[in-house]
Formats: sequence, structure tokens, C-alpha cells
Amino acid sequence: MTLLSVRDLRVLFGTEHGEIAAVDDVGFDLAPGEILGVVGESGSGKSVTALAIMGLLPKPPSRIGQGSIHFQGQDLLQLGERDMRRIRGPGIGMIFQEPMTSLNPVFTIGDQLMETVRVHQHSGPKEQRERAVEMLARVGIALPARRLDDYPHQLSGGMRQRVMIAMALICNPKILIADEPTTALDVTIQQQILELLLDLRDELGMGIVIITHNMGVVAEMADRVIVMYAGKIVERAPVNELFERPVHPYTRGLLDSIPSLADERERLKTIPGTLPRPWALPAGCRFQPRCRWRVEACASTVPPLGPVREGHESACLRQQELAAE
Amino acid sequence: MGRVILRSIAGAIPVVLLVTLITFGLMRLIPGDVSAALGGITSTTEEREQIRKNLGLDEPVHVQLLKWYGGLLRADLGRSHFLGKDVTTATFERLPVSFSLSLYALVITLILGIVSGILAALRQNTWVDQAAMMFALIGVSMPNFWLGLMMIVLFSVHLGWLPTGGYVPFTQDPIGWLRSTTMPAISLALLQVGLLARITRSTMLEVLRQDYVRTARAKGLPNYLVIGKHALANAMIPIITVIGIIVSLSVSGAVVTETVFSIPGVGQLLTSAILNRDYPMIQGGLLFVTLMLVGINIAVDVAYAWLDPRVRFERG
Amino acid sequence: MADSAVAFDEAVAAAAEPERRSARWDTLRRLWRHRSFKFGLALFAIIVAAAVLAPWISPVSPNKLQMRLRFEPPSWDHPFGTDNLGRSQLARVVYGAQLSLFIGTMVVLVNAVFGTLIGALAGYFKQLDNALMRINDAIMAFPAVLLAIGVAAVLGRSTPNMILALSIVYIPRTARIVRSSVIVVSQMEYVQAAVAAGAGHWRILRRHILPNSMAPLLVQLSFLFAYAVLTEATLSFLGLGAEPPAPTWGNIMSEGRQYMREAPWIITIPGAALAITVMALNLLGDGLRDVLDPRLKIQQ
Amino acid sequence: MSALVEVDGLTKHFAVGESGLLRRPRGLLRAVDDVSFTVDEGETLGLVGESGCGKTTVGRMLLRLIEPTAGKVRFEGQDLLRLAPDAMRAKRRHLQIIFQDPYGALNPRMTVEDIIKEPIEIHGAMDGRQARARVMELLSRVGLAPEHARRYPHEFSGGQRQRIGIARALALNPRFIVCDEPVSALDVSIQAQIVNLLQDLQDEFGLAYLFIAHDLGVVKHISDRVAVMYLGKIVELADRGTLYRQPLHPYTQALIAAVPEAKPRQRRRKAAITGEIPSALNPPRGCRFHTRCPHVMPVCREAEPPVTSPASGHQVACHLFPAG
Repeated sequence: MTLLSVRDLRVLFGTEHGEIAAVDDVGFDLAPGEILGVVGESGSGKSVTALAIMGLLPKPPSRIGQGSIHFQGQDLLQLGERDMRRIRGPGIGMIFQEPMTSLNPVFTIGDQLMETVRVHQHSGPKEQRERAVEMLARVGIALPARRLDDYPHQLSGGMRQRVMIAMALICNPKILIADEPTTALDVTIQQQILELLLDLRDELGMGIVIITHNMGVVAEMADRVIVMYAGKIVERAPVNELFERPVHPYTRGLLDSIPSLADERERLKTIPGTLPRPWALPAGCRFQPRCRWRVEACASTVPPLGPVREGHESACLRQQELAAE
Repeated sequence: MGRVILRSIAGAIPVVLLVTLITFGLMRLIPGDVSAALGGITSTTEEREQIRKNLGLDEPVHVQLLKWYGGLLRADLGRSHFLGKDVTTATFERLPVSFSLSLYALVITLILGIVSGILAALRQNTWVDQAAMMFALIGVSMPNFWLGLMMIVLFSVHLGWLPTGGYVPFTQDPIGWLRSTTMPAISLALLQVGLLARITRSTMLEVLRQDYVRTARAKGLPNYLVIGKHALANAMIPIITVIGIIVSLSVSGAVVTETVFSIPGVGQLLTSAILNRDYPMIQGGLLFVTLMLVGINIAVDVAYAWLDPRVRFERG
Repeated sequence: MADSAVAFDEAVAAAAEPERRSARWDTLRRLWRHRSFKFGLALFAIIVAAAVLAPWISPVSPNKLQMRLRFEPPSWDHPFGTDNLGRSQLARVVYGAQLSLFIGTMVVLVNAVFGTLIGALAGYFKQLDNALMRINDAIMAFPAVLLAIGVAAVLGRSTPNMILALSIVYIPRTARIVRSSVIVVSQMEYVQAAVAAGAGHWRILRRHILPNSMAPLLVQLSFLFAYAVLTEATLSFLGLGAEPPAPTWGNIMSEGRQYMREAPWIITIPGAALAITVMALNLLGDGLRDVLDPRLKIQQ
Repeated sequence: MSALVEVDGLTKHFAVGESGLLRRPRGLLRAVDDVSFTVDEGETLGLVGESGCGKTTVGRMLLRLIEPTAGKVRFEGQDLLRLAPDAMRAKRRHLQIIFQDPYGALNPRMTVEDIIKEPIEIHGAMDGRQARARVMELLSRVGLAPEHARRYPHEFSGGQRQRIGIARALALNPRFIVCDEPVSALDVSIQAQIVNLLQDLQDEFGLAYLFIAHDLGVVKHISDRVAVMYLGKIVELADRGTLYRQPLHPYTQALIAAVPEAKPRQRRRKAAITGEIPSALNPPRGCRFHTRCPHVMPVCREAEPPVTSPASGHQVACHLFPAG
């Protein structure tokens, strides 16, 4: 059973360099209780994908070029704003990278939590309050009833991210989209937040899409992983498979370039070159100018996403060779 | 909150001291012999001596300064020989006139400025935005005295709808007050409307880009809450500070507008004082108005703290 | 293997060409694409041309009295009509443009120099900041036009006094803008890098801080030009500007006011010229702000 | 004792919340409190810690970009804090810095050539031709092309800008460079390039680094010894092998345990430490870590732990390791 099914998604942005595809031909599924990791560097299109699912992309400058996003039997891309509003909150919740700026500074935590309940459910002030306290307790905030009257600036970054999570989950969504939820946090706090997300998934059973640039976070959290580069999916696999037998040269390069606590290497392996600019994407495979396995055909053929092994797909012309290594 | 008020007042003290000092110095900056200028070329030495004595200019500067501050403490801004009245009394007599006019203009400003600014921001790059911004641009570009004159030519001279000038107190005749103050209030308000509309629009656009607005949308809040609550509450914070500037502008504007429409307010009092070289009146009036503005700015500070919990808590 | 990997790295690095765009050219291009900037520039060019070409546009002196031609309405012979003394209004308005633009330019120049000086000192040297900004605050506490009126009243009527009065009023406002942008730039890491390289205060100010704090100043100066022209006209109108019969727009309107029933063109045309000039400068300022400094709020 | 840089008792207190007529500070932010360490010639000392621990302030104080409240910074035996302004400026050619933000660290109105040349000009080290040649040499050394010299910073990507910043730092052949989070703002695939470049340059020129970062993996990779900071204090300092294999301080242990590893089969579910980082404005009494420490004892709440040395070259400030 799938909860969310994205197909052939293409998101275009109008810029001074003309219209560019920030997300190109992206598709994936999410099952209930599953955690899908989306990794990529800047410009990979991972956040744009998330905002497209939520219907939160600013239009203009963006527009959906093609594709579908099916959630509970309806295509979200076909829904009007009013219907989409009923999806946000009770259907899909979202948390963001910057807990410092994602909460409104002039309203109390309680007010921001309760208004979400008020808008989506017909319940009295007392129930709203109880629900808010319950959610704060659930995300591990001590003395939740007292925190309701606090303003965001009175809380630390980690606490604010907990409040954001409480707010995203207060209407029991089926899916939580977490866009770089720990990037702005310190490493000890990051671990607490990741643990909290895992616990909540176990308790509430929602599906999670976690978007990050950090391979470690994906390895700790995800069941399946999508690797994105310059707007396209380059590899997709279950998490153990991806980390143990990566196929795509970009995935391999990324894994090799991370200095880990365990390794004793003298030199790091690197991916040469720089990330392509979205308005000047290379022809053929977008990674080919930086790729050590490049052959002539790479510059003319766009490699399709195809199976390598059971449940493992990659988009590279030489993936059979690479997989056999 | 009490501490915010105290701190605003404490912060204003050095400014007030300097303002009084500058006003005092202004009189002493008059180039050449004031008495000669005032008495005319034909005045005798005795006449000039008398003028200097009346202005208190015959004493050493430090004595003058002490007397100046002594007078200030007793709310005594000196005496206008030209009007034959205390400066304080003369100002207070005129104050209700200017006050009612400025308030009228401020109401127009707040309603038109904020509404058109918000509409322009919400409909960015549409004809609504362009029309509102065109209107605002005309507002900030139009000299208000000229606008006043043009309105007189059109509505009073040609159409005869409204009086060309004069003032009717509200307490005497509310309709008459409205008839006598509407044109002046509009000519006074137009610049401020333009300014406020432009600032409201840019503030609103800025706020709409903020992460917490995206959060509000991601929660599935309807538009009226996203904009009317989350965005507006934050946009009001900078807008409040602009209102301080606008009140200051309206004081300047009133001087001119009252002259154009022959309204007997503080502005006209000052203008005639200038033309008549009534120095105590100029000095006193300028100081009075400025101190009033300092008071308004304290009120703005307090309102700011009231709107922004970060200020209220961290500093209060 | 290791060697070939290094060679590959270098080949790729060389291929990753940075984007070619000159910063200055880019700014000019974006300004040129800005519609209201272009419109403002065109309007302002017309006003400047009228001022510069005044002697050719109107061969008649602005102060020539022609009592036979009193209160002539606008016509082919007298495009802007004549006033109560039969003076050509066309001549008075274009020569008025000269005076207005001259005063505006001088105020802008004085502000650019002293505003930058005071603002940079206050923003860069923390020891000076408090004292300078208190004085600034005090002057800014006075309503702008009222203070200009006060200073002008004290100094007496003349063009230099007008420039002085407007400068006293507006320098603190300019200095404040320069100061805040200097403070922002001082905290940039490239300034720290210059300190770390051993640069002295003068070098840091000249090469790093000032060039990078100029954008808000430029925007402010174009709005300032507008305020200066507007305030000058206001003061002249109140009888505090350059001594009549100097043909400033404010003077013309001040004199024409008593005849507005029978000869409305005397006040209409100079007022319109003034409004167009101010609008042109506002448009230029808006364009500069959008392009140079999109985050800058409108400042009074 | 031939340490290149010796830091002794370095302390910085920032006054915060100045207000009122008398400008009295309303609180003291103890950003750095009594920090001591040495950096040897050609060595890399890593400095790790979470936000607000004072690591950046330490780096800036070494170069006197921030004036310390107390303490000594000796460079080649000479106390930098006692140098007169002119003497300090002359000294700066030996000590350089690389910044975190590749966008803020380069003056947008100067060409790459002018940026790299500036230190040379300031110290009058070379004539114009030599300086130009030096710029070209540096550009090629950091992996950029000579024709890049005439470009402006905004034309480059983040990684390329960081290379320009490195070239500027190298311009005068310094002996010591403070690397202040040089790779934190870069994309993962670019980080490794810069880390390798820094290592190569160190080998080639015998540079000493103070490498400040919050990423333990990067710090471990590049450092010879590592110091761990928490709320303005160094809690542990050891050579990297020891520190990562046998961390003694509970905070170091927690920090290492908290790093998510790219090994999905080794997932752990329990967070290493609970609680938030306290404010440096009002740090806990006694040991500053006691509010979050799993081994907290009564003494931790009362007394600051002394720095002890349980093994040679391994320092720790924790009551679990008393002196003697």
C-alpha cells in the first residue's frame, strides 16, 4: 500500500536566464510508517520537491511542468487551494530547516499550536488546549502546560524544533515532511531530534520524508534512500544496499568524500569540479563533467533510471559494469 | 512594560537637553546686530538698546543660558512682544486647532496608507499594485501647499463647494468644522499616505517571505489568518515606527497648510512669527513642537515594545 | 593511478569556468531594465535640459517687466502666460529650474561629503559613535521643514543660506544612513581579513568599508535631492527663500497666490514643474533602491 | 619548549545589554574562560565544540581581531597582546586566517588579484611585478587559473571562493593559520577538495593550523591533536587517536557518540546526552557540563574541575579524574 506516490514530477522556475527545471522527472512512493531519505547537495531539487508536494511553491516564479502527486487517491496537483488547505495539517505536516525563524515571533507557542487544531477540527478551547499540552509532552518538552504561554524567542533552537514537530503532528497527519530538520542544530541536539522522530514514527505510524545533505542522518533514519543531483534522481535503493553497494559514481563519490570518525585515511577521495549552475546544465548526464567513469556517450545521452538489482535503481549508462565491480 | 517606558524616557533626556540647547543657540546665531535688524536702519541707539533688553540679549551668555533653562522649568518660553502674550499661552490657544486638523489627516493617512499598502503587496505586480503605487508616488511627489492651492482653485473658486479658508471649531459646528478642515486635511495627508503606503507594501512583502508565513500555510491555515494574523502582526512593528516619522512630517506640513488655508493654528502662528521676526515666538514654538514630538516618539517606542514580545521581554 | 586522478582533478577544475559577468555592467544593465528608473531618468533629463537651455528656450529675461502684457493666459506667444507684472512665465519657470536644481545639487554634494564623513566616523570608531549620534538625534528630533524654516529665518534670505539651512537639516539623516551601512560592512569577514593582513584604519575605510557602504547613500542622495527641491520651494513659498524677484518656483507661487482667481496659471505651472521634478527624483531613487539595495526601507 | 603558539589563560568577557545613561552592562557573557593550549610548528590543533562554546572567539583572539579580556598569546615566545599597534601590524604577516563564509570573506568590489595582493601591498613585501607573479603562482597553487585574477568574487562558486581566501592567507608565507570553520558552509562534495588542499599546503609550506570546526569527522581527519570546548572552557585535549578512541570527558564521549555515521547497520536509538546547552550568559556553577552529565556527582555542582593529565599529553577537566 502506498501513501504518497509522486510520478514524473517536473518543476520549472522562471529566472532571468530563462525557464529552468529545478526538479526534472522525479518520482517515488512512500508507504505508511516508512522513512524515505532524500539526499542531495545544494541545487539538487530536494527542497523544491518537498514544497511541491505541500503546494507551497510560490507561483510565479515557479510552475509545475508535468507529473502527478497522488495522496489518498487524489492528485494533489489537481486540487484547488481550498481543498489543498485540508490536506496540509491533517494530511501532510511539514517541518523546516530553521527553527529560529519558522515560528512566528509575536505569538505564543500555545496560540500557534491551538490555532492549527481550531482550523482543522471542531473542538472547544479546552480541548484545543489539552491537545496542545499533550503534543508538547509527546515531543519531550518538560512542564508543557507552562510552556504554552512562552514566546518562541524564549526557547532554544532544539526546543523550537520540538515545538515545530508538535505543531506539524497535532492534527495526526499521515505523512511528515522534514526538510533538513537538524541542519541548523548542534550535533548533540540533532541526535535528540532524530531519536524523537523515530519514536514518533513508531508510535503514530506516519510516513516520513526526510530531506538532508547529511549522509549520516540518512543512514541513521531512512528505510529507503533517493539520491538527487541537479534536479534528477541518480540512485534509489534500500538504505543498507545504498551504503554498502552504491552504484552511481556520484553516490560513490559522495560517500568516499566524507571524513568519518572511524576511518584512518591520509587523504580524502574527492569529486572534482563544482556543482553545475541550474541554468547551465551539462548535456546528457548532468554529472558527466565531474565523473571519472565518463565515456563519450555520457555527453549526449540522458541516462534513464533503471534497475541494477532487486529494489535498487540507478541512472548511469555504465551501471551494469559498476554494479559488477 | 513599566521599565520599557522608563527606559524610553531616560533615553530621551540627552536628546531633550540638546534640543533645548540648539534652540537657545539658534537665536544667538542671528548674524549681525539683531536689534538693528529688528528696529530698522532708522532706529536710534536707545531704541536698539531697548530691543536688546527685551530679548535679554544684553546679559552675558551664561546668564542668558541659566535664565533660559530657569524659564523652561517654569514652562516659561518667554514673551512675544509682537503678540503681547506669553509664548506658552499663545501656543496653547492655537493648539486645539492644529491638533484637530492633524488628527483628521492622520486618520485619513492610516486608513488609506495601510489599506492600499497591504492590497498592493497582496496583489504584487498586478494593476492593483501599480495603481496604488502610482497614487503613492504622486502623493510623495506633490508639494502639499500647491495641492492645497489647486484644491482651492477647483473646489472653492470654480465650484464653490467649500470655503477657501478659515476655521470653525468642532465644538461650535461639527459640519462647519468638516467643511473647513477637509481640504486642508487631504492636502496634509496625501504625502503621508504615499509614504505609509510605500512602506506598508515593502514591509508586507518582506514579511510574506518569512519562514513563519510558510509555516502558517504549511499548517493549512486559511488565507485570512495567514495574512490578517501572522503577516500583519509582524508588519505592524516597522509600520508603528514609521508613524512617528509621519507625525513629525505632519507638523511640518501643518505649518504650510495652515498658511495656505488661513487656519489659525500653531503652524500659522510660527509662520507669522518668522515673517515678523518675532524671535521669542519662533524659538518657543519650535521648542514646544519638537518636545511634543519627542513625547510622541516615546509613545511609539512603547507601542513597539507592546507589539513585539522580543523587545518586551529581553529589555523589560 | 594517483597521478592520473590528480591530473583529472585539475582538468575538471580548469573546465569549471566561473561565470563571466562584470559587477558594474550588470548593475547598469539592471537599472536600464528597470521601467520606473528609465521613466524617472527621462523626466529628470527633460528638467535638466530645460534648466541648461533656459536662455535659448526663453530669450526674454525672467525679470523683464511688460506692463502692457499683464495676466496674459497661456497662448502661442506666451506658452505659460504672464504674471501681474507682465513677466514671461516660461522664462521664470525655466530659470526657476536652474535655481532649484542648483540648490538641490549643492545640498546633495554637501550631504555626500559631510554625511559620509560623520557617518563613517561614527560607524567605524565606536568611541565617537555615542557623541555624534546624540547630536544627530537631537537635530533629527526637530521636524525637518520646521527646522529649515527656523534656520532660514535666523540666517536671512539668500541662496547660500538656503543651502546651509537644508544641509543642517538633512546631514544628520544622511549620516545616520551611512553609519548604519558602515556598521554592517565593518562586521563583514573581508574587513576582518584586512585587519588580519595588517591594514590600517585608513586603508580599511577607503578600500573596504566605504566602497561597500555606498549603495544606501546613493539611494538616499536621490531622495534627498527631491526633499531639498521640495523644501526649498516650500520655504520660498512662505517667503523665506531667495530674495525676490529671484524666479524660484516657490517665489513665483508665493507671488501668484493672490491672483489665483484671475490667473491660476501663475501657480499651476511652476507647481507642476516642481511636482514633476520631485517625482522624477523619487522614481530614480526607487530604481536605485530596487537594484542596488533591495532590502533598504524607505527612509525619511 | 619550542611551541610556535602558546596560549595561556585566555579569557574574553563580553558586556551585554548596555543601557541607560551610565551605559552599565547588564550582564557578562563569559564567551571564553581561562583557555590554554599550544600549537607546534607544522602541527594542526583541532578545536571542536557546539555553538556558543567560544571556539570562534578563541581563534579571533589569537590574531587580536578581538581583544582578550585577560591571558597571554605568545607567538615564537613573544606576547602578542603586549605589542604596540604598529608592531602588531608588522607581526600579522606570520599569522593568517581563513573564514567560514566564502561569500562574506571576499570584498565584492575588488578583483581576485587585488584581494590576494592586498597583504603583499600592506607589508610592502614586493614590487608590482613580483607581486603579480606571486598572485599567479598562488592562484595555480590553490587550483585556480591565471585568467581568474581579473574576475570578481561573485563570479565564483563557494568552493572556488574558499580557494581565493586560502590564496590570500598564503600570500605572505605565514607560519600559522587560523582556519575558522573553513568547510562548514560548503557542499559535501566540495568539502573534501578543500580539506585535501589545506593538508597539501601544510605539508608543502610547513604551516601550523588551528582548525576550528563543529564537524568532528573533519576535525579528526585533519588534526594532530584535538581540543574540545564546552561553554567557554576546554574540557579535554589529546592527540586525535587517543581522543577518539578513549575519550575521558563525558562531554567528549557524548559528542562523539552523537555523530551520525554513514553506516546504517550500526544504528543506535538512544541519544547520548539529554538536555539543552545552557546559556553562556549564565553558565552553571561548578562544572559547566554538570546539568547534562550522565556521571554527575555532588562535587560537580560546587567546584570547577581542575585540569589534570591522566596520561602524557592528555588533559581533561573533570572531577572523575582528580589530580594526583
